[in-house]
Amino acid sequence: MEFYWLLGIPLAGGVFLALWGNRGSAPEINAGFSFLTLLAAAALTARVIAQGPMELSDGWFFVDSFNVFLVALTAFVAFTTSLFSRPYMRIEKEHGRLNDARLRLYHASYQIFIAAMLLALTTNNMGILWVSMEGATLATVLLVSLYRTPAALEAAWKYFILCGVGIAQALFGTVLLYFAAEKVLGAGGGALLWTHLNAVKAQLEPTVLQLAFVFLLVGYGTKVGLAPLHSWLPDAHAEGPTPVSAVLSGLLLNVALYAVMRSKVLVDGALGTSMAGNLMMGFGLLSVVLAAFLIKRQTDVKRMFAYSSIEHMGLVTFAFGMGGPVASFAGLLHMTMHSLTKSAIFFAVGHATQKAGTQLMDGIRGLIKTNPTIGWGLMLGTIAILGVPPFGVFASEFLIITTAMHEHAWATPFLLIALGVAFASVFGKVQPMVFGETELPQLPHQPALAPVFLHLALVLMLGLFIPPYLAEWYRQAAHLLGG
Amino acid sequence: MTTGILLQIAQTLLAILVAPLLLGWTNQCRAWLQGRSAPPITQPYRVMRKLFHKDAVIAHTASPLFRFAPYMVFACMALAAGIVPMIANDLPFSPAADAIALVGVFALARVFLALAAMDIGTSFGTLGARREMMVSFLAEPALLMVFFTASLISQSTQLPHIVDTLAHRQFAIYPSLAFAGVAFWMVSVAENARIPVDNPTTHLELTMIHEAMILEYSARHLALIEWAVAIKLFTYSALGIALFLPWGIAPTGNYGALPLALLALAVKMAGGGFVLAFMETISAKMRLFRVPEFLGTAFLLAVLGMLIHFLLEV
Amino acid sequence: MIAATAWLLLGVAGLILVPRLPAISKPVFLLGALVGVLVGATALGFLGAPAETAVLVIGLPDLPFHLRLDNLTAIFTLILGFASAGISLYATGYFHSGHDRPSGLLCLEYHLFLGSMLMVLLADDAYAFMVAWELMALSSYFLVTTDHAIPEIRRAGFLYLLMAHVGAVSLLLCFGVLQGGHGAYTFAYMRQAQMTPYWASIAFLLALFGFGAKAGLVPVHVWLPEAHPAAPSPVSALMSGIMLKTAIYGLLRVTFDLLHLQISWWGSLTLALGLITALYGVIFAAVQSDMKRLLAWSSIENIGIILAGFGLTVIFSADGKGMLAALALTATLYHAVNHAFFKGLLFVGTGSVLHATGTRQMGGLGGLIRTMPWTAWLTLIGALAIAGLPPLNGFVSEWLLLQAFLLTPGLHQNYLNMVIPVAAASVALAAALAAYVMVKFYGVVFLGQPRDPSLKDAHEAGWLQRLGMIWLALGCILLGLLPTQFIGWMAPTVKQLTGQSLVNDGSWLMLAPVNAERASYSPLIFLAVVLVALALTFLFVRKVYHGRVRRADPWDCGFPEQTPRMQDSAEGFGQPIRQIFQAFMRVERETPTPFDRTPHYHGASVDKIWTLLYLPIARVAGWLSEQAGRLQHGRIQWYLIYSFATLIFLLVFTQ
Amino acid sequence: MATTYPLQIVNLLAAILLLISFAMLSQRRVVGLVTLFAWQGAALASSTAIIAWSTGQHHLYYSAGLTLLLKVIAMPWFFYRLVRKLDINRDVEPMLNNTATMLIGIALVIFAFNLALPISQMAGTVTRSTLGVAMACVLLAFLMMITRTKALPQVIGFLAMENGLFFAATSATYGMPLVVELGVALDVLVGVFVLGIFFFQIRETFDSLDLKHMEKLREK
Repeated sequence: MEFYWLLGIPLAGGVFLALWGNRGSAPEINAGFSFLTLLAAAALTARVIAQGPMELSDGWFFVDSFNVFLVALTAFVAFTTSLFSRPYMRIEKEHGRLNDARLRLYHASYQIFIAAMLLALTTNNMGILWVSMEGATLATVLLVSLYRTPAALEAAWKYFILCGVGIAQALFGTVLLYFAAEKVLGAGGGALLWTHLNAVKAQLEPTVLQLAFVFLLVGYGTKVGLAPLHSWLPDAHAEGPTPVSAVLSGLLLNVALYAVMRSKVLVDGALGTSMAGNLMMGFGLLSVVLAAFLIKRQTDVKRMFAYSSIEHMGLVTFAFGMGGPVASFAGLLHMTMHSLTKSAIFFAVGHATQKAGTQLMDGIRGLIKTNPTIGWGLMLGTIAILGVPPFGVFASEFLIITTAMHEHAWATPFLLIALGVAFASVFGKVQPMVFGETELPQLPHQPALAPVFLHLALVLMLGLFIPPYLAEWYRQAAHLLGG
Repeated sequence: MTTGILLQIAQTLLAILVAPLLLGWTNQCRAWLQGRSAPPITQPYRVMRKLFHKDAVIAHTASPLFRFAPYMVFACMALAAGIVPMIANDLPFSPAADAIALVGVFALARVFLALAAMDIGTSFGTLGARREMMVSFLAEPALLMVFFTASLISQSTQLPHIVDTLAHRQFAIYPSLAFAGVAFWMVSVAENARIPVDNPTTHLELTMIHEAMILEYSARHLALIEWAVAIKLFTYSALGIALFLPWGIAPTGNYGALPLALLALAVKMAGGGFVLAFMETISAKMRLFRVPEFLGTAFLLAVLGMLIHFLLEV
Repeated sequence: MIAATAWLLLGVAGLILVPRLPAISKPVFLLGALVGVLVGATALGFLGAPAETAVLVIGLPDLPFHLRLDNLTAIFTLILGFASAGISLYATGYFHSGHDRPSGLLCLEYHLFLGSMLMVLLADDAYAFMVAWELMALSSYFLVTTDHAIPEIRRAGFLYLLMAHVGAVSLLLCFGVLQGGHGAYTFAYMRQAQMTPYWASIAFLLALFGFGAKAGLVPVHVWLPEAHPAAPSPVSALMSGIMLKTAIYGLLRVTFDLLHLQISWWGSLTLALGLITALYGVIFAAVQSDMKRLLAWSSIENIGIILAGFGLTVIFSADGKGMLAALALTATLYHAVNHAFFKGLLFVGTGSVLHATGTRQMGGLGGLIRTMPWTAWLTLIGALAIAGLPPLNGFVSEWLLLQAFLLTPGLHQNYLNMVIPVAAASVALAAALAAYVMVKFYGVVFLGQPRDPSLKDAHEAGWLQRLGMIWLALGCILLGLLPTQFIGWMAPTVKQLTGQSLVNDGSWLMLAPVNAERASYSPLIFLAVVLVALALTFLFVRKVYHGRVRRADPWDCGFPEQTPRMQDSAEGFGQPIRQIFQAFMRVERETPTPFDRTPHYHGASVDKIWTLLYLPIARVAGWLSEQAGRLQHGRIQWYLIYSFATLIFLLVFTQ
Repeated sequence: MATTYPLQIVNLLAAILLLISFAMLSQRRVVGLVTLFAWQGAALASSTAIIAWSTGQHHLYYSAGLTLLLKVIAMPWFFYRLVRKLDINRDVEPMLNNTATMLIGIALVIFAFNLALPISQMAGTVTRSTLGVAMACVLLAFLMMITRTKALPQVIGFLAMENGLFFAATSATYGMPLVVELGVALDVLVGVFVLGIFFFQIRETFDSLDLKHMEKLREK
């Protein structure tokens, strides 16, 4: 039952807000729906903890340890983001950048976007997975272009076309998958159900699956933001409203990677080689290195953190590519940490840019003087995302790098260089924003920083202590993903 | 043991008391060589007595450090004189401070003198301190390297053991010691503020090193410093003798050899003083920034001596 | 562990309470000092006992934090406890106001820093170690940037954290090698792992780089002279005196404990790097005009000497000469302990000066011995100790190290025999230069006449600060006078690492490593003789003659308009060194013209490594980033081509 | 191998699809492009219907109907309106000249056929050889998107790609499960709707649908 609530609430929220969303309390309604979604997700999670993996609705939906933690994460970040967006969007409105109609669009799309992501995570059908991924893209395109500035439109257009083309490749991959599955499972809906496919993966035709995986990887990889398919990502993150950047970076990328991983499990089973892993390692490494060097050039704070997302997704992809229990575990952990940390950073950045009235980092100075909480939030968030302990990002980087050193020593110099360059670039740019003298004004509304510190506290906790049941999830999921 | 301590005290006192004599002798030799009429050999004693009787004049700005330093320098030199074997090898003090510690003692005295020089806050004092430290930072390691060469030969850093090995064991020719000897000569010239590094009789601000440091001292403080300088020269001479011409120093327990040792020391010292005067007469003082080159050469020679030891003598 | 928690709790308590009750700040720091003494005492009591282990609940799922207290940990904990006690005592009186950071936060960071250092020493698995290690860097980074309104301090902090992080990644890779592919990250497992010399060497090099970056090994030292001066003085003292030692600890831990073999060339490499570091550091210390910068460079020198000793230990150890390795290791550890005390003392001393005068530039100081006698005399002890003068502690460790060098002829490799004399000469040179540096430091800051009239009003440090300095000075003196006792305490540690402990052939009075015939040194007798001679001379002069004194103006050379500004400045004092070692540095100078009404002089000696190594790296990174930027040039068609090309490439590639 | 008439017709339609793809690649006018797109849709719908008829897969009729409705009637009509309303029926300047584009196109077709060859041989459906054609259509549409510098032709390229995919689905596997088909169709519909909004927004902001105005977001 929880499960239907989980999908139904955001969907209903979307419809409700689309119809009645231009009233003043829309932000609160939005947060309320997000909270209900979070409750449903928590209930579902509790049930999965209690009862183990389950199939629902005759196998149309499927919840196991891998996706349930992503569901929980998605619902959680969606909720905190809605809290953050409440004052943020108010201030935007007061600055005259948005009007009621657009806010209605924003709130409705936000809920639908969440619904699409939750559907993508829980569906058992590879085709529906595709459909909901595309749906999530469509829901966010209009969010990216919300400000209707030339830059926002350009970003949204690029986002739409590049992701559309990318995801079309994924559809082709799905067709090929179905093509292979059909011969084993027979035609009809069952042939695209992941659980069925997973059961017979060893019998699937390797040549077809190899081809399918290339298309799926290029397709979903575009959404993950893997270099060189990442070109849409910095634009979309930088030009959209900050809450949207937060959920794009913190959630959508994860969901896309989730799709890749579901495909990889099947392909690995069919091929019995490490082809898929090698491809992912290559993409991951390229993303990490390229993003690190691109970060160095940034002047726009959101764009910089967008590149940082590419870097981290690259790292996760690299970890999943390596495979093995430790690396997969680390990859999952890193996904979680990145979501929490990056969205916290975007929250802090959002208020910082509102204060300064610009996204250019040269214009943001000395946050710690006039608004210590924003300043410390940004500083700690940055430190966390750069992989400094005791924050959790370090825990996963620790596992990834030490494993890489042993299994793929050739890759470590690249990682070393990339992490060094990224650290120097990001930290060198954030430090003057946080420290130093300033003349920035105060914000008209009290900023919502509870989400920032909530996220950071979680990240800090997970860096020092991972609760046993959570660790058990991770372990099961890691086992699922690659032994 | 008791005789050892007595001998130790006697030797130390001897060095302290006789030291100005060597200074007087060197000055006399120099005067002769330069065709001047010489002051009496006891002139340093007379100068010191006069100074002790005078009232000390101290700058308003002087701190206690300034008044403490001369005593400290004197005490250090007395200790140094007690470590180096001069007439006998039987020195109960010497295990307390070996060759490395000896270098440390010299350094301690120098640092105090340099700090005292800076205490008044005139440009001369700091100028002297700076130049003194510049000279010493090259001279000190060179001296250490000289000791190292000798230590490597004798397997010990204790001076009595070194002397014992060099003088009382089977005679051997050590080429490494030749290099060390030259280096030692250069170092001692620098450390004792003699020509060509420094001129003990000048007060020309462009060139003076040691004298610039003690410019503000007067009366008993100056006397103590002058005395310490004399002891330092004496100790260095004794060191040179102990390392390179050790024959004649009485071995442990052999008190009968003492008179002979005393005589040998007197002769060697007199010779050394003459050579010093001679060298000072034939050479001119160097420009200040030639000094690092001069001492750099000494340092290199000392290191070379060690290398040669490894190459030829092991 | 309890102590670490105590420190942490103090910090948190400070964070919460201090903003409300400013009066509470003092007791918190005082308690911190007390905890320090307790930690030190515990470690002291532990020495020689078998290792104790503990496992905490926190950590990674399969890897909770493992802790272990063995002799190596204990000796460094000893340094941490006792040295930090003095510094905390000092800090009690130092931190009240005048910083950009709220004092509650400062209190938290300070104690977090102490706690994380203790955790570094106690950690017994790679994850706990790395967490503590980076926490240490992080908390000290925040302490460094306390006065963040000043751009140089921000720059220093950035450079510091960057280098710390790069070093940490290198350490991470090192542990990656050590873990042996089984995901076994506890040190207990690593100790048993067998490794080929090739991989062991890689691990060692990574460790050397990682720990070297923290210790300030040339050429990865550039952060140190920036960060140490930027921090508040007690923090500089902690960083320089103790934090750098954790890097030495790590290197010892990895090389002698976790790796089961040592290779001779590791030692030669470290020795060479250490000596280069020592000389480089001391030369630059000599030309500095900022007193804390000078001390920071001097820390680089001392770390160089410690690493040289470490290198020698490895050489002896790899050669199977356990006894000599023990000697070299004792010297290394002794110097590490010494440095904690005298550098801590000097840094807090400059802290008092800074507090009283508001400037770090030596050109604006002078004559403070008259207004701040306590600080001046106590700092003198530190200065003499660091200059390696007997009978203080600096001399003991240098003496031991030189003895170790003198014992090298027994080595099997002949080339090492050739190199060692040169190495010994470098150590001697560094020591002599250190004396130069300290005369400059002390003379310019405390002696002479005040270069600025306002210095006449400089106030003496408070009694708590004085107490802190006395504690540290006492450490210097005791370490100098009772070496046999301290070496006895180090013996279990030395035995743990090298298999042998140093035999003292002399009595408690006489330090005689290896055998008494070879070498011996007794600081107590030394001191006694000097004191007796001093007393006798004094009595002699007073009794036989008199003690009359007249005061007068200093001699003005016939030029009556002398001003204090005509004394040697710091630049002037360093000028000979600059002239002699010009090849190593780039000298930037602005000299006034003869007609300048308000003449102004500015001179700086810039580290050439910065322009030779770091700027090119930055340029290469910039160039690469420019190339990467070209990919992202805005046309959607090109982006589509990337996707297309990727697709085609993969399709071809996987066929 | 005996080929039945329906199969021959499907093969013919596949060839027509490919031909239209080439034609679109070289077509310079927007209205022409829309027309070609409509024809492609028509070919697709009829091939789907024939496959449905010959194999008795009833759900394919729905697919065919949807295709007819969406891609032959609704979208072309919408595009025509758009072209008229926004007055953008001008020559489309491609990035690359026609000859070069064609050459690359031919190379792509050969590549796609080669790629599909091993897979086609193991297909269980009667229309297996059309997989290569479908893949070629996808790649050609991709190429078309790359070479066009105006927004509308790019979108048409995107939809042509969708057509290729759809053709792959029907010909190689007799269509995806119905839910998926419906979902895809919904997505396409919403996508086109969003695009329509977009066109107006872009037009409003930039006064043109030329993509060269949209090259501002870049690394300096």
